[in-house]
Amino acid sequence: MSDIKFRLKRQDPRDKENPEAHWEEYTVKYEGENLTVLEGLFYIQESLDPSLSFRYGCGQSICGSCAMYINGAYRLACQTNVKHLAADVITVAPMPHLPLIKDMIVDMDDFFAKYEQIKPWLIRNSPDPEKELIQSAKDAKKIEMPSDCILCGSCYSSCPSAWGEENYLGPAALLKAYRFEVDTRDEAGRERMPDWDNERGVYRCHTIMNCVEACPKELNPTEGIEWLKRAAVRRKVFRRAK
Amino acid sequence: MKAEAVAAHRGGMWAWLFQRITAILLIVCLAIHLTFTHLLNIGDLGYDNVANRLAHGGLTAVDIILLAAGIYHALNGLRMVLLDYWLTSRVRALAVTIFLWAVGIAFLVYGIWGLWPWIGY
Amino acid sequence: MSKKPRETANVGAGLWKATGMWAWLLFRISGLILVFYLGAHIIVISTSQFGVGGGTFDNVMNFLDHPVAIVLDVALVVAVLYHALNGVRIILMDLGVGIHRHKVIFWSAMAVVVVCFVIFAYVAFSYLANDVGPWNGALGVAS
Amino acid sequence: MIHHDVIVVGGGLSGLRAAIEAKRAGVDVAILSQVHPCRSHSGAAQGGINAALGNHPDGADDTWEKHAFDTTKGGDYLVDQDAAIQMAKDAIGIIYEMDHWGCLFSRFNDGRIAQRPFGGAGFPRCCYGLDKTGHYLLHTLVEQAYRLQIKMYVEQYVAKLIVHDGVCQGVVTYDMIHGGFESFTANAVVIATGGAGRTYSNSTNSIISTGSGMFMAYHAGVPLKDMEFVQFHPTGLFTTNILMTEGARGEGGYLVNGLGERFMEKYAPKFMELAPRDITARSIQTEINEGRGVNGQGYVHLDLRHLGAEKILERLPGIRDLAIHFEGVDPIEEPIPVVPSQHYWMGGIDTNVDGATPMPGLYAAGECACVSVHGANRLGGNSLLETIVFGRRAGADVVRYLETLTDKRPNARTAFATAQLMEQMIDELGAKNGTENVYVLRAEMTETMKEHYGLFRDEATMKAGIEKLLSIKERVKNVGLRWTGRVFNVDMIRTVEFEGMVDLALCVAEGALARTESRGAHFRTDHNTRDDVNWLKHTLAYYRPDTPGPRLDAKPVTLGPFELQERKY
Repeated sequence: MSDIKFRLKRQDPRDKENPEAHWEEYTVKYEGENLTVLEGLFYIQESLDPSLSFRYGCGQSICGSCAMYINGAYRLACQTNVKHLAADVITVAPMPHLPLIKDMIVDMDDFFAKYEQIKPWLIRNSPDPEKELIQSAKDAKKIEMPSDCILCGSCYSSCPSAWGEENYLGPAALLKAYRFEVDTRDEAGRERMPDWDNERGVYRCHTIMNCVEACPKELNPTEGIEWLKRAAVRRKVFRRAK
Repeated sequence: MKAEAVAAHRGGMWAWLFQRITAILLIVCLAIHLTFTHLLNIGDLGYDNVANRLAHGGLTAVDIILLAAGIYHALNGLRMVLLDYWLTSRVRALAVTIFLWAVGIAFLVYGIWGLWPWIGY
Repeated sequence: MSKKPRETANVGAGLWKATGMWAWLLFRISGLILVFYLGAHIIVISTSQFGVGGGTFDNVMNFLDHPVAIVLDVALVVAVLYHALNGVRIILMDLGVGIHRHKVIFWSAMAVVVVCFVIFAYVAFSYLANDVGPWNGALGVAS
Repeated sequence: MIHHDVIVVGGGLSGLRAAIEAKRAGVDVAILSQVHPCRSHSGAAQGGINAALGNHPDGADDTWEKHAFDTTKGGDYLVDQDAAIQMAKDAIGIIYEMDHWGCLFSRFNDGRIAQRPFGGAGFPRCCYGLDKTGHYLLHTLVEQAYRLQIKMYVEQYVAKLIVHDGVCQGVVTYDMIHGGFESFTANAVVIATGGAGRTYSNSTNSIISTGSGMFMAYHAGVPLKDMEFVQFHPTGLFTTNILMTEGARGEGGYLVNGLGERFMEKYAPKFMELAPRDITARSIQTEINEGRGVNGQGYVHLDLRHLGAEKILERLPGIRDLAIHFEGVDPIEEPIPVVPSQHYWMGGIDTNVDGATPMPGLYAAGECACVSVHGANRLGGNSLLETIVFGRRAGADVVRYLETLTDKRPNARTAFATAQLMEQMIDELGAKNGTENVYVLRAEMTETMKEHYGLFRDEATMKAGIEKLLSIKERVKNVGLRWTGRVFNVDMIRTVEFEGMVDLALCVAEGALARTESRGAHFRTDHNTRDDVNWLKHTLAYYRPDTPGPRLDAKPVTLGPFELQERKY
């Protein structure tokens, strides 16, 4: 194996001399079989350009820090092996459609504000039992998919509904709402509902499915959002509890 | 994002649900409408011809449902597009919604008026 | 929370290779076309109120028999069929059907679009060629 | 300058739990973290969390006493038994509480929380959520933190403690988003920054697990306890050292050497693959060293194929994904190549059972602290438990501490001066024309730790290791800052934290050299038995600003109801 070219989108809006976005190329040492994009970025930061900024966390695709736009797709840099990209040049850009802070760092404040907006916690009204709450294995299975979300923001960045409308809650927050509404232990009833049963909530989703394409954990936010829409009908039209 | 802006927008389920209901009505009624107007009678569209066809009360009903459902579906669809791009404030969204309802009702009345010569033929 | 300037340099990036993205975009465009068509259609129909014995209406209808209008009609049929069948796909997803197989359903819906379109185009173009429809008067409706 | 009553440094499980406990008592508490709390390394934990619920049919008569005993025995009796008992007692309530907060747990058919067997435990008592238990627990606590509206300052790299008259009064942080240093004053500080796994090159830990909290406290004069005990997980992926959970063996996975033998029957005939981690890891390393690795290479196989696709997909989907993404191996079809990898830091900041350190106002909880419940070797499933149990206890004790304080106004001048000091240090680093590359030194250090302080240690290699570490420590002085921009300066963080990492490495090295016995994870080929007469005691390491290595001291182990016996599995 020989060296490999990385093409990085660089921008420091607060740099007075060069605030504009520009592309820079680096040659990264690529000797062994395996090189992840994150390792490549570390190589650049350590050996070629110390001014490169990017987020990193676990390096094992569970923390959700390093979601980037790599070779035309949303990917976790740590999880992406360059050999699987089958490309001569690795193009890395920050996640598009989000406010930029520097280089690969995007502003996630809105993302988390929206996450907070849907009351992402279990709401219970009845007193807790002494032991665990009984939940069937089948019901526990229902919350597995939405619980696996790592809040990397790929879906939020990829959603055309969120591009045009800054107040749309976005797939990740709505998936979180689904995670709790579908949980048999949750007793929110109508308490959480106004936050997602809302023109800025589930009804802004047009089942474009970009979030499903983008999700590096291969989750399906749309499935959750559609469930919520049906839940709204069940509750408001048929007066059901869940 | 402004939390208040999100909180200010309540509801939306009925609009969404009616969009689906009208969609289904449209598919059924449109299939009937197109079959009778364009497949079975192509080339013969004329005042008397239409009048003959609409003498079957069922087809008149289909056309009126089509008109009402079509207007709702179209204008609500338009509203969806607008909401995606610039109706961020609740006041603006409400104003546009009311305006579109007015336009829709006007078109419905106008459309029925347009069909009237045949209904009373 | 203050409104932050959105990055502009990257707009346009996204998942333009994704099926669902194109499906939605075409859905939206066809929808907007149909909104304007609906308005135009209502206005055309309302000409029944003008002229003696529907004269204006017949004139308009004759004018719309022009080949260009018929080609436009066929294009309109494409928009209607696409919008309708993609709409069916969306309603299926709303019902929880095929969320994990939305692409298969999309292409199946597109197959139905093609079949329906072929029927319509055949009728329309044979009318253009022969000035007569294949099933003219088939149901005994007076001509 | 920003003031909060309590500042929690680190947003992992223990930090969040401490903050939640304090907030519930009505205290003004803030979390400072280098990453958003949901990105903490706690989320990478896979296997599960121990509690003697007795839900498993084979473990119906399990009790917290047995849990405490297993913990003590697993820790080779270097465990403070009062702490182990406390943890085992609290465990049961902790699990129910997490369940009531909505954490996802896998379930038995009757709807109760499922439990699986885990290494070194006499009963199946490990509660789990698939193989992503840490992720589910972490997100549950993040959610609770949002519910209680705990103030979170994210992407704040905490660089230094503010100490006034021997009392901890806050921290100075590097604000990565806005650039620049900020001082946060507080009446109490809880350090919960996790382990220092990244001082080893073969670590399963997050890249952010650099032990920053540990060396921050160490530099402020707080002793570090039992630093020589570093756990190696038996099964990390061969190329990337990413963790393959012990749950894989708990579900019935085999360890197979190059000859196709289940070699664990030689080393732990009764427990087989589910022997404690130190024993399993050494067994694997012995196989590899004696040339019985797969294909003569330095790894053995973790074979899950006989479990069947259905069980793997249902119980272990996460490690399957990891194996596919990072090793290119699908466990359903192929065995996974694994090697022992640095995993956990038994030692840490010296605290009592309530998380209090010897310094007033300073608390520590989680992996960065050493209570010590893990002694010389931690049992799988006890780390998640420790973080939550002692996070909660620290949070509660902080509240009690605040009530005893008469003067609740931290000294603003000291806070300001400490921030100034950091600014100055960065300016000096930036002005310096560095002749050494910090990343070259880092690679040398992590490699030294792996080679010289790994599974098998002996005097000669350890002495050579100390020589290397001392020379690295000397060369750190010639390191400069290559980029002086202030916004999200990754280079600055990685440069500044390096010297502290070397100090931690030296604590490990000196402690290991001094301890002339083999106990738990610390195994010496030249002293291969346990020496309870001379070494049944904790090591304390104190920072000496003028000398490179630490000053070592000892502290007695708290014994209790469990008699010392030989460890056999």
